[in-house]
Amino acid sequence: MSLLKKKPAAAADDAWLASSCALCYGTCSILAHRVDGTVIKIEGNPDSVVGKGKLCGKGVSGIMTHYDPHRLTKPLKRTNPVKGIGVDPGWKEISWDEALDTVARELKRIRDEDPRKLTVMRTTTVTASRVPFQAFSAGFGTPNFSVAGGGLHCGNGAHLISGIMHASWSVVPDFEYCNYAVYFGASKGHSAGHASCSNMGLAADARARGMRMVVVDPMCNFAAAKATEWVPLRVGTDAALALAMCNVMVNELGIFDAPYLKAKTNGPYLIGPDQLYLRDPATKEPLVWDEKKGVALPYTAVPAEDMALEGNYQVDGVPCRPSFVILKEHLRKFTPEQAEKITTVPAADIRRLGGEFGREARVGSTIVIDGVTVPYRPVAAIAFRGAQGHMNSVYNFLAVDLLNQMVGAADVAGSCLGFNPASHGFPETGRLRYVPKAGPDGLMVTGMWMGYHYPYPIAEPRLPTNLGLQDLFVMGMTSPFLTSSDQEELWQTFSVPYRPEALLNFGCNIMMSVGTSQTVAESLKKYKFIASIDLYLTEFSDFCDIVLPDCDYLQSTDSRSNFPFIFNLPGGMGEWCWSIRQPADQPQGEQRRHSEVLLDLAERIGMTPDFNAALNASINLAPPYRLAPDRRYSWDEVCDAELKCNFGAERGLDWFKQHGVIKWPKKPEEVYWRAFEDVRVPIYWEFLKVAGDKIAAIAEPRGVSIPREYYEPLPDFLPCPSHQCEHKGFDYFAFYYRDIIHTNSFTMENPWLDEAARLDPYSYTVAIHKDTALSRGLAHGDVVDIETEGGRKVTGRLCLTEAIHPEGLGIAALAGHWGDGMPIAKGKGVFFNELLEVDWDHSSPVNQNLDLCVKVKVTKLGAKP
Amino acid sequence: MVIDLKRCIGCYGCQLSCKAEHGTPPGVFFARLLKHEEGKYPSVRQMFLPVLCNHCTDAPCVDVCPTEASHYCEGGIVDIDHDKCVGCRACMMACPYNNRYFNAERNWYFGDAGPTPYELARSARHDTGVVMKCNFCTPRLAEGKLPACVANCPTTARTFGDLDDPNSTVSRLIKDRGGFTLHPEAGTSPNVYYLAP
Amino acid sequence: MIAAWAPRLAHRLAVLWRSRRDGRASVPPAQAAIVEPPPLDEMDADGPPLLKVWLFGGLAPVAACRSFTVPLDAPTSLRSLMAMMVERFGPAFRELVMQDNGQIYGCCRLFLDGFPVEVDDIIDPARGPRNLELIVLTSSEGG
Amino acid sequence: MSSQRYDQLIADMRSDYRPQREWGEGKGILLVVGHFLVGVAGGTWVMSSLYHVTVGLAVAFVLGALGALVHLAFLGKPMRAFKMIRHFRTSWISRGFVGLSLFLVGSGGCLAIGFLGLGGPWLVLALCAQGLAAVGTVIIIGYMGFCYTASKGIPFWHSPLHPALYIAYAFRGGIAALLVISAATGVVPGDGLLQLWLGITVLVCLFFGLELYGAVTGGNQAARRSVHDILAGRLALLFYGGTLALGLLVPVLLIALPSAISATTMALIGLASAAGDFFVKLSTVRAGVYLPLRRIPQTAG
Repeated sequence: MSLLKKKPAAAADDAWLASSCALCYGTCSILAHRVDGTVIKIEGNPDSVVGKGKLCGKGVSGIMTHYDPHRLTKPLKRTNPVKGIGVDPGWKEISWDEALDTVARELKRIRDEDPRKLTVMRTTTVTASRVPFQAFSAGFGTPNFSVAGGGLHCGNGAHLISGIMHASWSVVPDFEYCNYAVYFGASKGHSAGHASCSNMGLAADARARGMRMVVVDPMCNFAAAKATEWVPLRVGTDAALALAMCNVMVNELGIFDAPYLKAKTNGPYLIGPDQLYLRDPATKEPLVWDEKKGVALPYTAVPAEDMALEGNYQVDGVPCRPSFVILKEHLRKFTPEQAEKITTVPAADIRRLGGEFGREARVGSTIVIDGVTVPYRPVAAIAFRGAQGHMNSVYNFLAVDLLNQMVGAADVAGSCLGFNPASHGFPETGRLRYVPKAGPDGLMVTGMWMGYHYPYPIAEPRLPTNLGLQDLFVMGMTSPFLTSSDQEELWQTFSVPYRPEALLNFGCNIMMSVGTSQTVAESLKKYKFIASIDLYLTEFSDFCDIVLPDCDYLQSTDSRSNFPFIFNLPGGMGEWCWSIRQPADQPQGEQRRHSEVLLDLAERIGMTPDFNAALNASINLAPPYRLAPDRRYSWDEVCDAELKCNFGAERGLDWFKQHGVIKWPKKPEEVYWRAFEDVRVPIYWEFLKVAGDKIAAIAEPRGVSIPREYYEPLPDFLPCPSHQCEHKGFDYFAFYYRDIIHTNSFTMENPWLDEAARLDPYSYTVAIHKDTALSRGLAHGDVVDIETEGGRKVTGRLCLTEAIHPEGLGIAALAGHWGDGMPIAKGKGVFFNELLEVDWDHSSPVNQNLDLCVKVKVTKLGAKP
Repeated sequence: MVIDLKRCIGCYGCQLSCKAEHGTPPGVFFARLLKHEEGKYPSVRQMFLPVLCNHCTDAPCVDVCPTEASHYCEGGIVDIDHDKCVGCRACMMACPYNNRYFNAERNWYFGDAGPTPYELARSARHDTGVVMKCNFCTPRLAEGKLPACVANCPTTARTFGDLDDPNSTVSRLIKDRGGFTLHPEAGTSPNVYYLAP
Repeated sequence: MIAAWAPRLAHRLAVLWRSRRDGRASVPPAQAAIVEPPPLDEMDADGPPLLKVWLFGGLAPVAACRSFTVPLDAPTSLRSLMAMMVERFGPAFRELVMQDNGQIYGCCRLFLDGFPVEVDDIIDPARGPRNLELIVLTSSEGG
Repeated sequence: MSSQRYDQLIADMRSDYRPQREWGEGKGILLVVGHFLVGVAGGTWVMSSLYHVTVGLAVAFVLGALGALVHLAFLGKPMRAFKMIRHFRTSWISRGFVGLSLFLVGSGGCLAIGFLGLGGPWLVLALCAQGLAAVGTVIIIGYMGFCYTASKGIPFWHSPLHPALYIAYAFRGGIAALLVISAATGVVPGDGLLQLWLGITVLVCLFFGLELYGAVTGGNQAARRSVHDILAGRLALLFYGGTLALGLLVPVLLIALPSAISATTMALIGLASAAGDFFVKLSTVRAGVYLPLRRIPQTAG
């Protein structure tokens, strides 16, 4: 490729603009190079901590999504009233005024009748949409907010427990100091996810430094591919393995961190025969046994080292034991031999892994970092989407975190860290300060969260008025009941006083991201009016009445790309970093930014004061930057207000457009906050039992039985529906995983990524174990039918591999588009979610996470295509 | 160039940052990632192998080229002068690493939807009817930058430097970690070394 | 065991892992209970200072009014203020802000003259007339 | 590139053994035709000189010119063909280009002089034209094989037998041409032609068999895959139908006929043998499989 003969004359327009990516919710910092009005390159921003000047494959390919000719450019109106899968909506191009008036009229009618009849949905991929859409639904007055598949499939377990135990959205090893990391169904640093690009660098440095990585996963790709040891297990049995390892560590080897358990957990709290705390009659504070004084006192009145962790006691005639003792007894049940039967992981390996984790923890050691001595536990057990994507979502994840809690490897040097759970704020203004604090019963309340109801303290279950029933099932976040097949039956059972009528969507394609398309289609037909703001016409658009063309991330502005820090700012030592998004290109056709559309809609509905108040509250604007109730702001003005409020009057939007990012150093007391904050975390979930009783009190009289084994205070292994399927011929556990080259169902339309995925052996194929496939007469490249007991069926091309558990069937990403709106993506890959039932029986009774593994039958369709 | 297979996690960053830098047409990859497995279950390992032109010291592609279009530039970089190349594609057959691509006719990533502004801007310098290959991002080197694939690698698996200088980082890495090359038996003395995973 | 997690100081707040700290103040003191915002000027100064309560989002339609005023004769806690509102605006209002056990929902946010306040904080009338904003934010999130 | 060709490229790049499609498929077939014509032209010139068939010389020149044109049509940038002289030192294609030019100039000049019947000083010129033609012929017959041998990327071609094979093809092509010419002109140049043809055919079979055997036992996966493609893969039809049946069986049967060899049978033998040569060249070119970039474990699917 020869050199350009003549260097182009100094191009009039040749600018590098510091902004943020939006190909996945990692939102890494980018530099967009624009020459003569055309964006010709996207690179990482070396000044920024998020990505450190690098991008993954998706980040650099954003150009081809930006310039995709199939992007929507004009508002569209449906002319064909009949709605159905593949039914042509008969789109007619209309003006923005007509479109917004139609939407505003519909929403205003509903707001006057009952604002709760509006459901608002946003895609998790665009982090910039969180504040505007949450504020819009708060201002409108509806509690029915959902992130659809993005939340339902990969969040309810991980975020709930990361929030309660680590005060953060998810957990990651402290790559700088960790020596032994165990991954349960997670990829941190090897595929997609939070702060993925930064983690890639950190993880690689750690591996190069010699950190040993044990990856527990049914398939050996991404993290498992780079692991020092891959531990294949039967899908969905992570809890059994983790609990067995805990058992080996605590009971067989006697390794646990007593001082940590006494000071930082509810281990010493005394538990009565009714599995609840013994409480001080006056202050209602849980009692602990003071070994020095030989008497039971409230936990607040006993120095931690005097608290009893073992033994049986009597308090006013009531027999009781510290919760840690009950946990130890409970763990005895999980012998490695028993776990081997459930997980197929050999007992010897389980015993070895438990021992290694315990010994490597170096209980009791400390280390000096930046002149500050902090406890040093160079081990980390982390989990994410894979482990918690099951009925047993809560216990799978909690069991993994117990490994950390037993040896005190939680938010200390080298251990399992939350993503920046504590921040002492921006030095000059003191803003952005948040620290976990002690809540009821001394248990930790997270300092920062993504939604505005914190995971702990648990809300009081009540007869639900939310469509997602989250106010009854109080541990749930994103709910399946917005699109479940049995939603009407459940609403009637709990006499929910209204039905949804309007749906406002941003970017979600729930026809593909939730479950079987038939069920979702039925639920969508019930809506009277659906409006969607999106980049493309998706399979979901077939059910919309109005579709509005959105600007993409290279045409938009946003003031908080990587805040809250618990979401996608890299964890561990280093620097705090605040970056923004600024436009590098003009909108094409009549595309408008979703935030401006919402501001416009709010004005037309007449809820501008409410919207502004919600924005003030969501962004926590302080005077003098608070938005006045009656003024109609532009989104740039809101961004400017937030930036000035946080960083001082001279650092508004224009300053950030110039400088890109602002950074300030992290302190050890922030990163390793566990040693500096007086908070305890529950290794014994007493409140779960309390919540279970209350929920049952409401649900059971109405005929909905609550399986109480899910509401026990201690984690257990509870089989998924797929584990109980004995149907002959159904001998594979199908699961799906995140692909490094794709985000949800969105990036298949990017031709570069699609091309790379077509070259990848696994991306669009169905991974199946070589020997088991050959023994069934299945060959590499065969096109097969994959069928569930319920008759749901998808087809796909086989990839015979050694890198998967013999019973496993691995499908990548969220592919298998059938709509015409995304022609490059159409027909690529396998639509896994078609196999998933969406109903009460297939979602966790605790946090409503959908069960993502399903037993399937594989039958050959024809020879190689 | 040295590529550390222990660090590489197969994120396709090299393949795509290279494509973004040069606007190569569909099916043309100056840098590429190969994935394959080794071993039997359960002790199986996935190998990620990023490949690109090795800029061999005695390159067969330069020898077979009838018009001296394929030539050595200063620093040992092998490049093609598109004004000389007649498109006979002998070089494609001669390269044991098949890192050369023939640009038969102009085509775009969105097919008949036509070229995107990006493709128009970037592909102005690509001739049709000639062979294309990686030139270690010579324009970037001229600006003192690292090649696009090296600069963007999230796990810093790729290091670029002067192999002739014994104490450059690349030379030391090769010495310390036992760098190896692909198909050494082809006798082309390639200049891209790999470090064992 | 070098670093015992047990505290040295008797005081509950100091239940920290015993670790050598080199004079660096670990945690700035918690926010003072009583909030000290600047006084507002445009309210009339005669009679007891008035507290103007603004209701936003879903609260306004349920309470059938955007704002109302409350005389501030004695330091009143926000919790009692909320109880008064719930009892005044009825069950629909109660359903939005209060749990069955009387606790206020975490996502119900209060702002006194623009500064966030907790339910347990107390408003000091001496600071003159003030504005209180009330809004219920979105509770669920994911992804 | 049509989406169908693009899909094929993607499928190729994903397979362990990536076939080369540039030479031999689509416009690439022109290259094989070009090589075939130039080879036959060289062979015909040699045979015609030996058997003094002036018509053959003319036919050789025409075939050579046609071959050159077809070569140019194959190139991506035909207008720059003259630049192919530059790298004579190491590039076989460059040498081939020079040889073909010499051949065309030499044979063209010699034929022109002969045709115009010029005497005197022109005879000296004719002589040196003949010399040029001779040099050109030697080069164009010999260089072709080496082009393939120089391709380190395709192990199947990278064998020393290829040049010998192409030389044999050239002669076989030459004889075939003579057979056709003699059938057409009714002048039987000499009875030894068929025997010579048989001898060379045996030689070709021997070399080809050796090459296949070498490729299989050479331990190189790609070479073995190429042979597999020819004998039992995507090129089997081409090879068995075109090369063996048409190029070998038909002529041998015709020769074995009890009745005397008539002109038409001779022409048929010639044509069949030429077709056989073309198909064997096409199948070996299309069978080219790139050297895989990684050690493929033996148990590859």
